[in-house]
This record gives sequence, structure tokens and C-alpha cells, in this order.
Amino acid sequence: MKNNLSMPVRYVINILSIIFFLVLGNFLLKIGLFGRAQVSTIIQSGIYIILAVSLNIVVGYLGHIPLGQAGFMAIGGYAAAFFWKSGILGGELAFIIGIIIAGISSGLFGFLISMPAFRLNGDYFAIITLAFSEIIRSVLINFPKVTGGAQGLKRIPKYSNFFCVYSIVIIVCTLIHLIMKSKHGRAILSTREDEIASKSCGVNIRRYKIFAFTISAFFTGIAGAVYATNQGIIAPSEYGFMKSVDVLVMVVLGGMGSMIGSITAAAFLASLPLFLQSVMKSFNNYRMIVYSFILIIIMVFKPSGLFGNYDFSFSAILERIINRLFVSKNEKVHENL
Amino acid sequence: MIVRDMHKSILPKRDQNVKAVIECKGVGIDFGGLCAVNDFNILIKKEEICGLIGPNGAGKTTVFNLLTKVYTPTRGVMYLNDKNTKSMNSIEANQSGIARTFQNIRLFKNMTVIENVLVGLHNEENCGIFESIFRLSKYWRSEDLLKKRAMELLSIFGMTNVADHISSSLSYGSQRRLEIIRALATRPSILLLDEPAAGMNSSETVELMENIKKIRDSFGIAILLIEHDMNLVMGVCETIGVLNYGVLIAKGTPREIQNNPVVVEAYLGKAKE
Amino acid sequence: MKKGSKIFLLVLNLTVFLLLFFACSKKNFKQKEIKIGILMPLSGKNAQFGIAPKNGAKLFVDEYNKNNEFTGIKIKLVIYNDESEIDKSIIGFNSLFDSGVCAIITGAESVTSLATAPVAHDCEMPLILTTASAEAITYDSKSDIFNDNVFRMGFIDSYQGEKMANFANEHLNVKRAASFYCLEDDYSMGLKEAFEKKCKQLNIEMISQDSFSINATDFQSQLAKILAKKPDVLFIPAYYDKVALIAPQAIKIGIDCPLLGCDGWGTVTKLISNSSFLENSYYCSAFSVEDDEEIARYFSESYRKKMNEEANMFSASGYDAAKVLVNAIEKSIFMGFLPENNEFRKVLIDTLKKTDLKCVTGNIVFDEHNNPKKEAVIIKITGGKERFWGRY
Amino acid sequence: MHRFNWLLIFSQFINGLQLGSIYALISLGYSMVYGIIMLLNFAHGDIIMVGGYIALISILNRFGPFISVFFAISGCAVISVLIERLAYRPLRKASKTSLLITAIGVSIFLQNLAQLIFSANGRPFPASSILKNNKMRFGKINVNSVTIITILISIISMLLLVILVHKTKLGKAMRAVSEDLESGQLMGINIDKVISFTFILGSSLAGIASIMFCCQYPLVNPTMGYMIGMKAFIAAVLGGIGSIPGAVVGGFTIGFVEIFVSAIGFSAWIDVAVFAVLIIVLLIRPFGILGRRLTEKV
Repeated sequence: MKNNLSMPVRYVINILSIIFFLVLGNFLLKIGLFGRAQVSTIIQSGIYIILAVSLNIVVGYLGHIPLGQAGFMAIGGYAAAFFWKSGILGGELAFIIGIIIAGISSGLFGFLISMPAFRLNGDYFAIITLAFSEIIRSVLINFPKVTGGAQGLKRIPKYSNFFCVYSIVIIVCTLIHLIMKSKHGRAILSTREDEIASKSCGVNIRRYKIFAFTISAFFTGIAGAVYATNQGIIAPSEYGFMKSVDVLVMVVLGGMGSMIGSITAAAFLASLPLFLQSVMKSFNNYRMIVYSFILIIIMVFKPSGLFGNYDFSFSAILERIINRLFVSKNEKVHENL
Repeated sequence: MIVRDMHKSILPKRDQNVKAVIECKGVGIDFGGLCAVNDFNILIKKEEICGLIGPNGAGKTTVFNLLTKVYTPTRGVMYLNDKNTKSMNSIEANQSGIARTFQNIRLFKNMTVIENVLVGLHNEENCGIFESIFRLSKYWRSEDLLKKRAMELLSIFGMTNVADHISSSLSYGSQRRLEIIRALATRPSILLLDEPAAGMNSSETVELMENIKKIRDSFGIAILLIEHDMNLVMGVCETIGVLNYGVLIAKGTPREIQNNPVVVEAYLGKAKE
Repeated sequence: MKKGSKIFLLVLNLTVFLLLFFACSKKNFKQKEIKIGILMPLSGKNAQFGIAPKNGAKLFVDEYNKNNEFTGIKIKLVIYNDESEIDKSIIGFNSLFDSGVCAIITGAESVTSLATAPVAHDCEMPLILTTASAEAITYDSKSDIFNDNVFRMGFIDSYQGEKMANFANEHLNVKRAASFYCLEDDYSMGLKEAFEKKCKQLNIEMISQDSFSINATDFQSQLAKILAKKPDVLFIPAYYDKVALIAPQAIKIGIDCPLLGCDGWGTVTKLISNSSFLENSYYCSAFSVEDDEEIARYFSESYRKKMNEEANMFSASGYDAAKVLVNAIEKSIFMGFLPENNEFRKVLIDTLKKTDLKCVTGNIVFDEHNNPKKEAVIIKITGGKERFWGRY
Repeated sequence: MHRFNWLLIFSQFINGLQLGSIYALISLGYSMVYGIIMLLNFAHGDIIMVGGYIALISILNRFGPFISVFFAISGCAVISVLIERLAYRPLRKASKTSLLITAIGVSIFLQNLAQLIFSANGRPFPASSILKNNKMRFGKINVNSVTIITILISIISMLLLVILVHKTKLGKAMRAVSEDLESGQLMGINIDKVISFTFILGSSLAGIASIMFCCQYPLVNPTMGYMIGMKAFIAAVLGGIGSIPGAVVGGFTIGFVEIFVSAIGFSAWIDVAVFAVLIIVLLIRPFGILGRRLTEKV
């Protein structure tokens, strides 16, 4: 057996690298290395990372294609906006509580929607989730007194800066990673692989499908809240079918079932418009054509996407390096501290 | 050789003094007019290796699906460890002690070997979602316990060295064995093997026979076997049931079955007068 | 995928990722010419409301640069396509801010401007809105926030609603009015509410308010109900692509009362194959191609010549926005402020406030909330043509 | 409605019939394609937009009404066969998820391509040059001729389709392949030809529907296909996906639901009502009114 690092050591390494990343990011932003556009793009790609990673739970780990993520984003955004605008609390605490409220409300909707949705599969599942998302959007439009209707909800307090967006990104990714590396994560994966075999192993696949969909809705709601506070105004017209497709393209490009794939694809596609804007003026006109073309090409030639379902663990990389360096001199490595 | 006194952790937790592991009376199912299984009666005692043979399309796999409640029978009653399985779904059936393998291997292809077994051990430890997410001590204890048990199970067929390989990369024979191990992981009191020797050469079949005996001895569980390979059936089964057009036409020791006129007629047709 | 190649791929990806950020953070330091930003939707669903003002502004700036060599002021347009999506328009604003523009012409539609206005207010970047009509962009009565850096070329929703109500009352002596609006479009909603409030004041009876959904194509059932109520006039605050569908169905079903519209109706006769359906209907607008004013006629000819397409209200407001902005820039520079230092924008805002300029869409003077005080042009559709009826 | 005026009720009924027949024509395409290769052809809705634009261009270049209608229908057929050949055929063995994602990709690609070529704003559709639109008077009710022609043409096309599917050899092949692709192949049916023919048939019907639609609502824009396609799919599911009479029944039902909802004043809630119908149907009878139950073999 290779001498791999024991679990506590892995966690120490992971935490250290995360803190280092956050501090470095903050420092870089403070000294104004980036222009305003890069800052808002970085924060935007943080939001899209949360969206892609939470969609990846259902698309990658569970093997179903929901087309209604925009609806949960809207619920999260509006729930948090109502809380913040009511002004019960101010500052950082309000931000955190608003995020949690957004997550819970859209998680609740996810739970309610997944009960009927999982009685169907394949195309029907995709269409019923799309139907729910369109209904949510119409309800938001048709009650102007409550939700500001088509003009949207204005003057949402702005809390988002690099530090809190990226700490949320990291918390969300870690939580998903922890869930997937547990018994429940294995149950979700087994449901994707083969439902009948999972049932014969005693896995209650219906419960785990609903569980996976609810967490995915929970984290999408959080992303919706961060999206709302980052913009200051949210309008129902943004949460149409195209927003769900945008996130789906990210997950598919990154590789269904690979978290690092979703993260990289989300960051790459979220910052693509700005990057290409300076390079090729009219790229934005062709953006959606290029996206849909990528989608078709990937599905035909490399359905497993950029990363397949290879899940990245930083400590695994370190382990391999340590093995190569030390074991070749075959003296005892000070492992399992 | 693994002898009977395996440490207790592997043996199924079921109450040992149950009369019959499986008992079916008048069980039948028809799919819209077609009567796949009709008036199926069987009784399998504890630690009995019973074979189920019959021509193709006699309803053998349908019987398996009935026993594991993948289909719910339209007629008759079934008892599993003396519990009526009428109101159970396939998950509850598995919990109360029936595990199965499939005719065409249904492994979790993209998961590693040990993960496949760990899924089998899913209901071994009840470690809730909260404990798992926040990695409380209960999570560590249960994970270690599950890993240890999975390794033990793998060691039966000497597969511990391939624990980290992706299950689809294994050879055909070891995939079959992995599926059996995964079924054993759910602590069944009866294991249903659906044509385990299909596609195996003779040496592998012999090895399979020993493994089946070894499992029955070390686990103390009953085994119900569907197989076409007669020397495997005759060699390993203590009793054999013959299924023809969904009806169990005979059940007895291999000797009795061989010269039971009804069976011969069903298989070879009526002798010319 | 062997283990090694995965690592290589990961590293490659990370480098692309980092390279991407540093590549676009270089600031261009040539400050010789003065940059004006254009933040408009040039693709996607609202492209037609973004491309026209961009062309209008481009027309003015090219003209200005050509025949004002001597002033040493050269205007450069920096264009960003925000696809009429809020998140892209905020990034667009920041990207224009980074490229050192001193003001931005934006406001093809209200939702994106509502998002960029507060951001611009924080960094005192003057915004010139072409046709966005939501009141809250400049002054939001509910929360009493006034974005003093935002100036508006077109009308606010309530202005048009009241204007058409007055017009109906005065010139068509209407006693019973009906409205047919799109619930999912904030522009349409704003106009309908203003029209309704004004009608109550003029004790015109509002007999029915029916709505249609944004991607509806069939209106016969609502129109049948309106027909049953026999209104004297039917107010349809919508954009020209919806009106082109509604009008034929209204006439076919038998509605014969005059139809009232708003500035969204511009170029509707182009979009309807047989415009007899719009006979004797009126709509107010900021600009009409047949406006007999000399300045307006000059604009429509040069626009048609340069862009080989018919000028409309959107391109006219883009042209005016550029004209007002460049005029204010000239004044601030003559007052001795250099465009390089950043309180130039503060000065620009003050000079913009004091604008009093004859433009294509009328004489531009800003009231205390930076909304233009100017008359509307009333256009009557007769013989399939959008005739200039007069100013009101 | 305070007093029950029969005039309003009857004209609404006619509208429902006309809208329903358009949805029925389109949902036939969905049902046939889904029956054959179990694919929810997202792009089928956009074929209507393609048909509209082709008809528009051919009329602008002064082709006669019949030639431009022919161009539109054959254009739809050619484009949908191209889509099937390039995007769907390589994926015939692939998982359902990749097929679904590809269909979404094709749909967005078509919409944005049209937006690029014809610009995002709508173009007027010269309906009068295809169908002379004069008012017909039945007693007190004035109904425009386009509505009547639409209903008639839809019914004729549906009858032709039923005859073709049930009476001709090719129809028999289509039904066999929709029962079981592999065994159809074993029986010597050239699968690719049959599937391509199904796509041709489905999209020609969609072409007819798009001409009817553009004549009634004379405006063509790149994203019109999305909503119509979605409602037609709901109609196909409501009727029982895969069953041809089901698609017709579903189409008319959705048409009437839409007209009824807007008649009682909730016009803003039409989309919500149609989606709600879909959800209710999927949960209570997933195989729809006339569909057949598909049991999953273990």
C-alpha cells in the first residue's frame, strides 16, 4: 500500500491551501492589480462556480438533467432580497442570514418539486423541472405589488466582495465534497450507475434522489442570493430558460460528475465574454452560437467532457509528489503524524 | 481456508431459529393475460443450497424478481424468514434478508471495487447526513468499520489487492465474484445467484462450486441458484427444483430429480410408445 | 486518460485561467483623445433598441470629429454589448470605466439602466439615457434617491401616459377609454398606470384594462372582450413588434375606435404588411421623420445616407445624447478642466445639468430630476404612413 | 360574463379550433420522432421559425404563393434531416442524456443563427400574398378566412398522415421501428431511411403549421419557435407521446385551454396554465390520454 497521508493531515493541508488562496486573492484585489471589470468578473465567476457545482450534483452525480435551475436561483434571489430590504439586520450578519434564508427557501421548493419530478425520468424529468421554473418566473412577474413585477426588485443592499463570495464558494464546494465522500454520496453515485442494482443493495433510491435534488436547489438558492446582492436589482426576465442552459453548458463542458471540471468550466465561461471583448469586439454577438456549438460537439465526440468524472483532491496530488520524492530514496517517510 | 468460526462481525444478525428461509404458497403473476408464473410453491430451509432449473422461458428469472419484490405477485403469499413479504418493496425485502446477483452483471461501473462493496454495506451503519457532513466521530467510526468489513468480504475471494481498481476494469470472472460479495455485504439470510457460471470455463466453474460451498459454510446462509450448467447444479446443490411454464413440477435431491419421470418428460419430451 | 496526462491538463488549464486575468488588466494610457462609452444591447432580444442609438451617436461623433479639427478635441467611442442582461451590463459598465471613458451613453431599456445607475452614481460617472423610461433611474420617489449623474433624453413613463390621456381628452373628446398592455414589460406597465391615473383626473371612464403575456401571439379573446365594451379609444402601450400583431387582429374582430400608442410604436408601419389596420391611430414620440424642423430633416437625411436605413426615434435619441454630451465636454474643457484628472467627470455633470440645446428631438432642458422638459411629437397614421401631426 | 352572449362564445370556439389545429400539426412531429428514437426533439419548435423565414424570403423574391409554400415545407424537411444526420445519428447508441443535451444545443443554435442572419427584431410576414384574407360572414359572426383554411388544411394533413402510417408499407415500417428499433433492423428495415423519413414527415407538417401560423399572426422572429414548440410538446405528452391520434387530441385541448384561460381574463397566466396542465398529466397519466404504458424490463 502506498503510504498515503492519513485523514487529519489531508484536512490540514486542504484548510491551509484555502486560507492561503483567500488571503492572496484579497491582497491582489486590494492593491488594485485588477481593474473594476476584472473584479466584477471574478465575483461573477464565483457565483457561476457555485451554480455549476450545485447543478453538477444532479447532472453529474445523479445522472438526471434538470432544466429548472433558474427557478431556484430566482427563489433564492428574491427571498434574500426581501429579507435584506426589510432591514431587520444590517451588515455582515444580515448577509449570512440572508444567504441561509435563500438556501432554505429554494431548498424547500426543490424538495417539493422533486417529489413529483422524480416519478418521471429522462426527457419528462427535464420538461417538468423546466415547467416549474417557468411557473415560478410567471408568478414573480404577475404580482407587481409584491415582487415589483417586470421592473424587478430594486435597491437590494450590496454585500458582495471578493472575500465573502469566494469563502461561500469554498464552503459550498467543501460541503458538497464532504457529502459525496460519505455513505450518502456513494448512494447517490450508485443511483446514477444502476438503480435496480442499488435497490437490490438496500439503497432507498427515491429518498436519495430527492436528497440530491434538494441540496442542489439549496446551493442554487445561495448562488441566487449572492447574484442578487452583487447586482442590486433582480428582474424575472433574467431567470429564463437561457440561464439554466448557460449553467448546463458549464457542467457539460467541465465534465459531468467532476467538481474540478465544473469549477474550471464555470470560471472559464463566466470570464470569457470580458476576455474576448477586449480581443474580438463582436464576440458577444456569437456567444450563444459558440456555446450551443460546443454543447453539440462535446456530446458527439467527448460526452465525458473536459475532465470526465475525475475528482480532484489537492492532498492526493501532494501524496503522489511525496511518494515520488521520498519513496525513491526508500527511507521511512514521517507519515501518519 | 476460512473455517466456520469467522469472527462474528460477518455472520448475518438474523435470528437463527427461523423455520424456513423462504416459503411460497400458490405464488403467481401474469403480465396482462400472459401467466408467467403460476401456482409456485417452494420451501427453502436455513443453509440449504437449492438449485432451480428449467427450460428457457420457464420463468426462472421472473421467480427471482418475485422473491426480491421487483415485481409484486398477483396471487399467492410469500414468507421471508417467516415474515409475509406482501407489503414489502424491494428495498425492505433486501433488509429482511434476501440478496441477489443478476443474469447480466449489474456492477457500479465507474466506482471502485471497494466502493461497490461499501454500497452493499449501505444499511450496515446508520450514520446520518448531519454526522457525515460535519465529520463527527460517529462518521469516522462507521467509515472505518465499513472499510474493515469490506476488506474482510473481499478477502474471501482474495480480491483485496484490486480494491482500488475501477470495477469495470476487472476480468469477467472477478466481476461475477464482486457482484456476489456485494450481495453478501447486505447480510442476507438467502443469496439468489442468477446463472453465476454463465460464460465461465470449466476450471472457473469448479472454483465457483467451492466458493459457493465456502460461502454457505462460513456465512451459514441459504443459496438459491439458477443455472444451466448441469454438472455445477448436480455438484453443488443439495436440493433441486424444476420449473416448467411457471409451475414447480418437482423438488428433491439431485438423485431423485434425475430419474423423476415428470422431469424427464418435461425436458426430453415423451418417449415414443 | 493516464494519471500523468490529467495532471498536465489540470496545470495547462490553470495557466490559461491565470493568463486570462492578467492579459486584460493592462490600462491604456493614451489620453490624447476623449473617450465616450456606449453600453447598449447589440445582440439578443433587444438588439433593435441598442443598435439604432449606437449608430445615431456614431453619426454625430464622426461628423463632429470631421468638422471640428481645430478644437483639438477628438472623440473616441468605446462600445460594449450588454445583450440587455443585467449581469453583463454591470461588467460592461466596469469595463468602460477601466478603459477611461468620461461618460457613457446607455439606456436602451430600463432594467439594465436601473442596475448600472447606482454603480455609476458611486463613481460619479455621467450616464446619458437614450430611451429608458423608468422613472426610478433618475429619481425614485419611493426611496427618495436621486442619481444626479444620470441624464435622460427620452420621456419618463408617466409623461407619455399623461400626454396621451390629455391628447385623447382634448382632441378626440373621449368619454370611455380602454387599455391593453403587457403585464410582463415594465415600460408597458408604467405607461398604462400613468394613463389610467390621468384619465381618472380628467373623469374619463376606464372601462377595461386587459393584459397579454410577453410572448403571446394570439389576442383575439381579450380583444373580443374589449369589443363588447365599445370603448371610444384603445390605448396600447407596447413596442412596435407587438402592435403589428395586435392591430390587425383588433380591426378584424371589429374594433373601430382610434388606437392610441406611445414612442414604442416607432416604425410600426414598416413592420405591418398592410398598414390600413392602423388607420387614424395616434402615438406620441420624441421624433418623426417628417418633422419639418430643419435640424431634424438634416439628421434623417444624413442618417439614411450613412446608415442606409430609415432613422427612427431610437437613432435620433442616440444622436441627441452624443450631441448634448459633446457640447458639455466642450464647455468643461473651455472652462479649463483637463479630461485626464478624474474630477473632470464631476465638472461634466454640472455642465450637463445646465444644458439648454436645440436638438433633433426638440429643445433639451433638464428639470430638477434630470428629466427633459420638452414637448412630444404627435404622429398620426394615415394612408399607411406615419404623418407628423404636430407638437403637443 | 354577465350575460351569455353566444357570439363571443362561438368566436372563441373558432379561435380555439384554429389554434388547436396548429398545435396538433406540430405535436404530430414530436410524437412521431419520440415514438421512433425516444428523442424529445427540442429543435422541432424552431423548425416553425425556419419555415416562416424561408416563406418570407421566397415571397420577398417575388416567387408565387404556391412555390414559396413549397420552398418553406421542403426547407423545413431538408434542415431537419440535416439535423438528424449530423447531430442525432452519431448519438443513436449514446445515453439519453447526451441526446437530450444535443437537442437543446441544436435548438439554441438554430435560434441564434436566425438572430445573426435576420437580426433579432421581427420581420413582417406578407400573409395576404399567400392567403387572400377576406371576412366570411356566418349569420352574425364574422370569421376571417385564414382561420377556416387553417382548420381545413390541418384536418386534411392529419387524415393523409393516418392513411400513410396505417396503410402504406413505409408506414408499417415506421410503426415497427417505433415498437422496437433492433428487431425492426433484424426484419430488414433500413432504420436510417425510416428515421430520416419520419423526420421529413414531422417537419413537413411543422412547415405547413408554420405557414398557417404566420398567416394568422403575420410576424416572424428568431425566438418564436421556443414557446410554440413547448406548447406543442405539451400537447403531444397530453395526448400520449408516440400516439398519432393522441397528438391531435392533445393539440386541440391545449388550443382550447389557452383560449379559455385568456377568455376568462387571466391572459397573463396562459403559459402557467399550459405548464400546469403538463405537470398534472405527467403525474396522473404519464403515458397521456391515448398513449400506451411502457413497462421497463428488468
